Amino acid sequence: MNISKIANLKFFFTNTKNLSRFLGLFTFILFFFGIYWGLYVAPSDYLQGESYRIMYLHVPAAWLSLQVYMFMAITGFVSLVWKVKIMEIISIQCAPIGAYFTLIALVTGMVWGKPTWGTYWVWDARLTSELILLFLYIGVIALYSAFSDKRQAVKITSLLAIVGLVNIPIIHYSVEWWNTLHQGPSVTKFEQPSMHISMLLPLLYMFLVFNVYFIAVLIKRVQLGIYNREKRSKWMEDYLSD
Amino acid sequence: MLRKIIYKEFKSYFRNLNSIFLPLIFFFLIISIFPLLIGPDKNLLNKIIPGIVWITVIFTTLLSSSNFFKDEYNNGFIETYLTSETSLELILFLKIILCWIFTCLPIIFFIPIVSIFFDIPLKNSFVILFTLIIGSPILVSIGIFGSSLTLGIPKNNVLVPVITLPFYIPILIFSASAIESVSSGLPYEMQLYILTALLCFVLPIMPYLLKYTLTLSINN
Amino acid sequence: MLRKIIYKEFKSYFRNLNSIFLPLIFFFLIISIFPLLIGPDKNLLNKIIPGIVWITVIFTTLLSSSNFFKDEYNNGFIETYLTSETSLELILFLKIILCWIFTCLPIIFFIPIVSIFFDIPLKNSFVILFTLIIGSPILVSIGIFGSSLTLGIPKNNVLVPVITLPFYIPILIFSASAIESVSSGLPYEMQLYILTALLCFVLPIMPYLLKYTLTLSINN
Amino acid sequence: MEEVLNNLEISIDRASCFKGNNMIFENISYSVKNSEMMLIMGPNGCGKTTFIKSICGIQKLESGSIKLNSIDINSDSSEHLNNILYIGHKNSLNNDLTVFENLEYLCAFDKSVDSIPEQEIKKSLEYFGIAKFKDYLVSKISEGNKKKTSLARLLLSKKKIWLLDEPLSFIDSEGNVKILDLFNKHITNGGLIILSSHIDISKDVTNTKKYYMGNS
Amino acid sequence: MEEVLNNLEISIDRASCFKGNNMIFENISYSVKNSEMMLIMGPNGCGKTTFIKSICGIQKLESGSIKLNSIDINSDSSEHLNNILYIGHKNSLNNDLTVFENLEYLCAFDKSVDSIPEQEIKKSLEYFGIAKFKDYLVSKISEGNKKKTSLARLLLSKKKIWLLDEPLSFIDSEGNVKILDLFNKHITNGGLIILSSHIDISKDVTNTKKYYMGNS
Ligand code: HEM
Ligand SMILES: Nc1ncnc2c1ncn2[C@@H]1O[C@H](COP(=O)(O)OP(=O)(O)OP(=O)(O)O)[C@@H](O)[C@H]1O
Ligand SMILES: Nc1ncnc2c1ncn2[C@@H]1O[C@H](COP(=O)(O)OP(=O)(O)OP(=O)(O)O)[C@@H](O)[C@H]1O
Ligand SMILES: [Mg+2]
Ligand SMILES: [Mg+2]
Repeated sequence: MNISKIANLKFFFTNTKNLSRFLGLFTFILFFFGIYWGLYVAPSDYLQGESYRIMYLHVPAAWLSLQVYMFMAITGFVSLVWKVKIMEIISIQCAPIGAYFTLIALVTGMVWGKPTWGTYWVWDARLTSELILLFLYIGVIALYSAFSDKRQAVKITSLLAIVGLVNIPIIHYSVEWWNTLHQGPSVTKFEQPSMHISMLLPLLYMFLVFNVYFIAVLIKRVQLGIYNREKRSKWMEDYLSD
Repeated sequence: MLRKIIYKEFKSYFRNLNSIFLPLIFFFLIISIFPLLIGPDKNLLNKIIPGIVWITVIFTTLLSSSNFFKDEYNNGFIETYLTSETSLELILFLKIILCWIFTCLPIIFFIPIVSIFFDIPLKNSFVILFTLIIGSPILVSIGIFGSSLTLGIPKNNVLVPVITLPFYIPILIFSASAIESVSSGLPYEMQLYILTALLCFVLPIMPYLLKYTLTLSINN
Repeated sequence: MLRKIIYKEFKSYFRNLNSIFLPLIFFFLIISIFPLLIGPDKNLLNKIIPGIVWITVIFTTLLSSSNFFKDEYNNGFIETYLTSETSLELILFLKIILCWIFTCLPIIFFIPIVSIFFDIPLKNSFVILFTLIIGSPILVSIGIFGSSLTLGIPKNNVLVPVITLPFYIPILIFSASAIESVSSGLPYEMQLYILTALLCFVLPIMPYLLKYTLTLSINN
Repeated sequence: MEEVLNNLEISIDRASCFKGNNMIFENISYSVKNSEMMLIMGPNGCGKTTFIKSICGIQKLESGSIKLNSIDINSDSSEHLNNILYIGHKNSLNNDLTVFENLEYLCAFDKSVDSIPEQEIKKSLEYFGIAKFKDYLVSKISEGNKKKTSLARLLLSKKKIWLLDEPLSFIDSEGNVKILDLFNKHITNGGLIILSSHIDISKDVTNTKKYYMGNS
Repeated sequence: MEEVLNNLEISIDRASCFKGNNMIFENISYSVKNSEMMLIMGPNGCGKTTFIKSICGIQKLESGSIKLNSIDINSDSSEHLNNILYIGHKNSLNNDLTVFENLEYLCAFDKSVDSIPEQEIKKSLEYFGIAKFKDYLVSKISEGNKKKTSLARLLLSKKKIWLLDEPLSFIDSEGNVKILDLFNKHITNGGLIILSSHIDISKDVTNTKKYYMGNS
């Protein structure tokens, strides 16, 4: 199968319906298993006791907030350079999902901060820059919805997203560049991760679940995006009337 | 007829669905910039947070009023207003109110949340809220007045703030003094009364003033 | 040819004779508003004065860049630029520099005076000056970039700050950290190097980026 | 409801106008009645626009007077604004509203328009053949169609006095014919038109009085 | 100095253009050479402006190509921008500069103009009879005079290809004659003109090829 066919809006719309449904159900099951693993099976931390378990939401959400952003910028870049229509839609639909993940990371981080740092919020570099990431997402969404011509809008917002990539390394390395309250890298280190394997495995698993969830939601949203753009086109009317 | 006008204004604001959230996000951005700039010292921050809230409101009003009539001037709408039998004063009054609703009101709504964030005592946060509710419409009217004065002038982005900020100062003084008073346990009602009096003075007069400046700038 | 362009830009800035003083007056207004808002506590003020200077610079750049291309978009100049054989990148580069000269430079010139006013030690005031000299052109370019993105959008006064402020933050972080370091006697060179690197990265790229966005928005 | 006059006479009496330090026009005396069209012609910069604006009352005169039915248009008792419809060089269209919404908005300022002009707006757009752009943002339609949109107000308003500044600019030939038709109808119905144009349309519209403004 | 071409041919090959989701024009094939004028006519909204902009290269085509002397105008090696002078609906005039300064500024972008065009700017303004407005701010002159100011560039530039979008709008009859004269002269000197207009000027200018765009 060639790329241009997969990149075709109609092809995507008509062939992913069941896939997204299946993925939706699948994440649901995976998620419950993960919660069980993280909350009951994994051992409690010798320092933080039970409160650390929110890590199983916080860390994957935080990772995804960065990952989705990069995905959004890259697809945006592809749509600008190679004028692939489907990429335009994928790129812009990433923004709200990424914003949710960022929000989850922020909220879970705050909840986690209370028992460990004694406060919900401190103005340190990582926390602030994660907040800025949220604003970046919001900026992308705001810019997109300010345009009436949505194709134009995607082009412009992709540009904003791409330029915004510079913030990603700043968020990631902020803990190293500034000595902050926030945990340094304990998983994403090149040498041995400084976390016990019995805690690490459910974390990685949750990361996987979040990824599947992301893909499921993305496909759903992209379908909606395709529908909104193509609802007046002939193939869409034909397809829907069937 | 007025309903139509209000409806249309709303529509043109809401065309960009999110325009009502923008001042809010701007507000949060500014608030989160301050700790970066002056350090994360919680004590310091708490002391100056009412000031920061006010500064943000000032900037939002400046940003949204500095070109308030520009589009309407360029596309000839001002002339249409002036040749319409509808009372221009009324239209202008509406425009002031709507501008306030779309720029300051969202911020005011979020003061309680900000208060929680920065551990501001309930009573203080009430006073901050009051000063904002009373003071911000005055700021908006003054900003709009400034923009009407500079209609014919190109590159007036910084000019409008420069001519309007001096007028902001009295309002700031009273608001700051009210906030200061409440946090040191002194009576603060007086300042609120003065602010209210200012509001009652400025708001009814402003439409007439604006109409006059608009007529002048069309007649230049 | 370039000389002509620069000359004309200067002329159009200086047409309103005082436009070079406006950012300065704005600056002083803001600086004098802060003591009103946060109280006249000298210690407190001295602590936050570098932050205030930075905030003012941020607002000046926001105010003057939020509608940077609007006039030229409305009167068709952008199309003329795009159909001219003169390299558009060069023109845009010039425009960034000129905008910086007219909005930030006057403020930067007055930092020494402000330092004396607020008893800022010489060394600290040097670092503040340096961060501003290096950082503000970046702010201006980013602001102009934001305004180019929102060209087709009406009522974009608050939208531009919302999309550009997140990009300001890294620069603010480094500047603030440099200023913080020098006042606590730590080494601050690293941050200045990083800022310089950012400047060297942003400034040459920006004209190309701007050209691209302008082309996009003409092509809508 | 304010009174809409049926017998109209605009009389201009030795009107002179300054702008900056320039005399724009001087000592114009003229009068127009119902069922008449005053066609103002003249070279660029002779003051046609300024003249029309002063008949609207938005441009102040230096001396002389303009009266509607013997009442000075700038006096408080004037019924002037209830009777005039001014469409200038600029279109008075809001770029972030659609064609339809713009007309709806403009109608809100015009008390002579019926309260629910939805059908009529559609009809007026159809008249000019731009009904298909009804839901386009004004920024997305062509220059001529913008002009047509602003002229659609002629069909919606019931005002008797039309003050039009170069209404035919950017309009295609088909549109031209339609607009001239409108003028004829309005004149026959007892309306009064004052308009400026560089094209001599005096032969196409009945009862035209041509007024030539020289360069001052 | 970049090469200014003497033999020119613009050939448009099955050009189609989309805006938003609308097909603006489709499959236009046409070609114009030196000493020819292409007059584009058609109803409002048929895409004349869009078409002219795509010949400038500022409007991207969906498919098809536009070539100047067999080189695609969007390719890097194209001499296109050294040869075209585009004057659109909008005047490209800066309201806070005077008429003279505006032209001086515009000339700065046009490498075909001599380095010190002071005298020539005056002459070109005199040609249109607007020399007395030389030191007026553009915001203070009349609509037609703004148009004339922007058209004064035709006299200043030495470029061979003129792309003009309704150059005759707002212009008085005297100005009309002068502009048509200019066109004739340019055509005789081997220039190439592509312009849109609602007035059929094909009889007034030699060597005119009329192109009628229908409503798509
Ligand atoms: C509102 C507060 C918080 C925010 C905004 C936040 C943000 C983030 C972000 C953005 C990451 C991903 C970093 C990257 O991959 O580069 C992250 C990872 C992490 N966070 Fe937080 N966090 C917060 C609070 C906390 C708290 C209170 C703890 C626990 C003490 C914590 C522990 C962790 C850990 C262990 C990681 C994984 C580090 C790694 O290996 O990369 N966070 N957080
Ligand atoms: N503020 C001003 N100061 C000085 N002169 C002015 C000012 N505004 C306009 N003028 C002059 O007034 C004259 C009349 O302008 P007006 O727009 O009425 O002309 P017009 O007849 O409508 O021309 P056109 O046919 O080009 O539209 C012009 O010559 C113009 O230069
Ligand atoms: N962004 C857009 N999205 C959709 N359609 C558009 C957009 N911009 C322009 N159009 C349409 O393109 C068409 C062509 O516009 P254009 O300005 O080229 O017309 P024109 O022939 O120059 O008309 P006129 O004679 O009125 O100047 C118009 O019908 C317009 O509605
Ligand atoms: Mg005129
Ligand atoms: Mg056109």
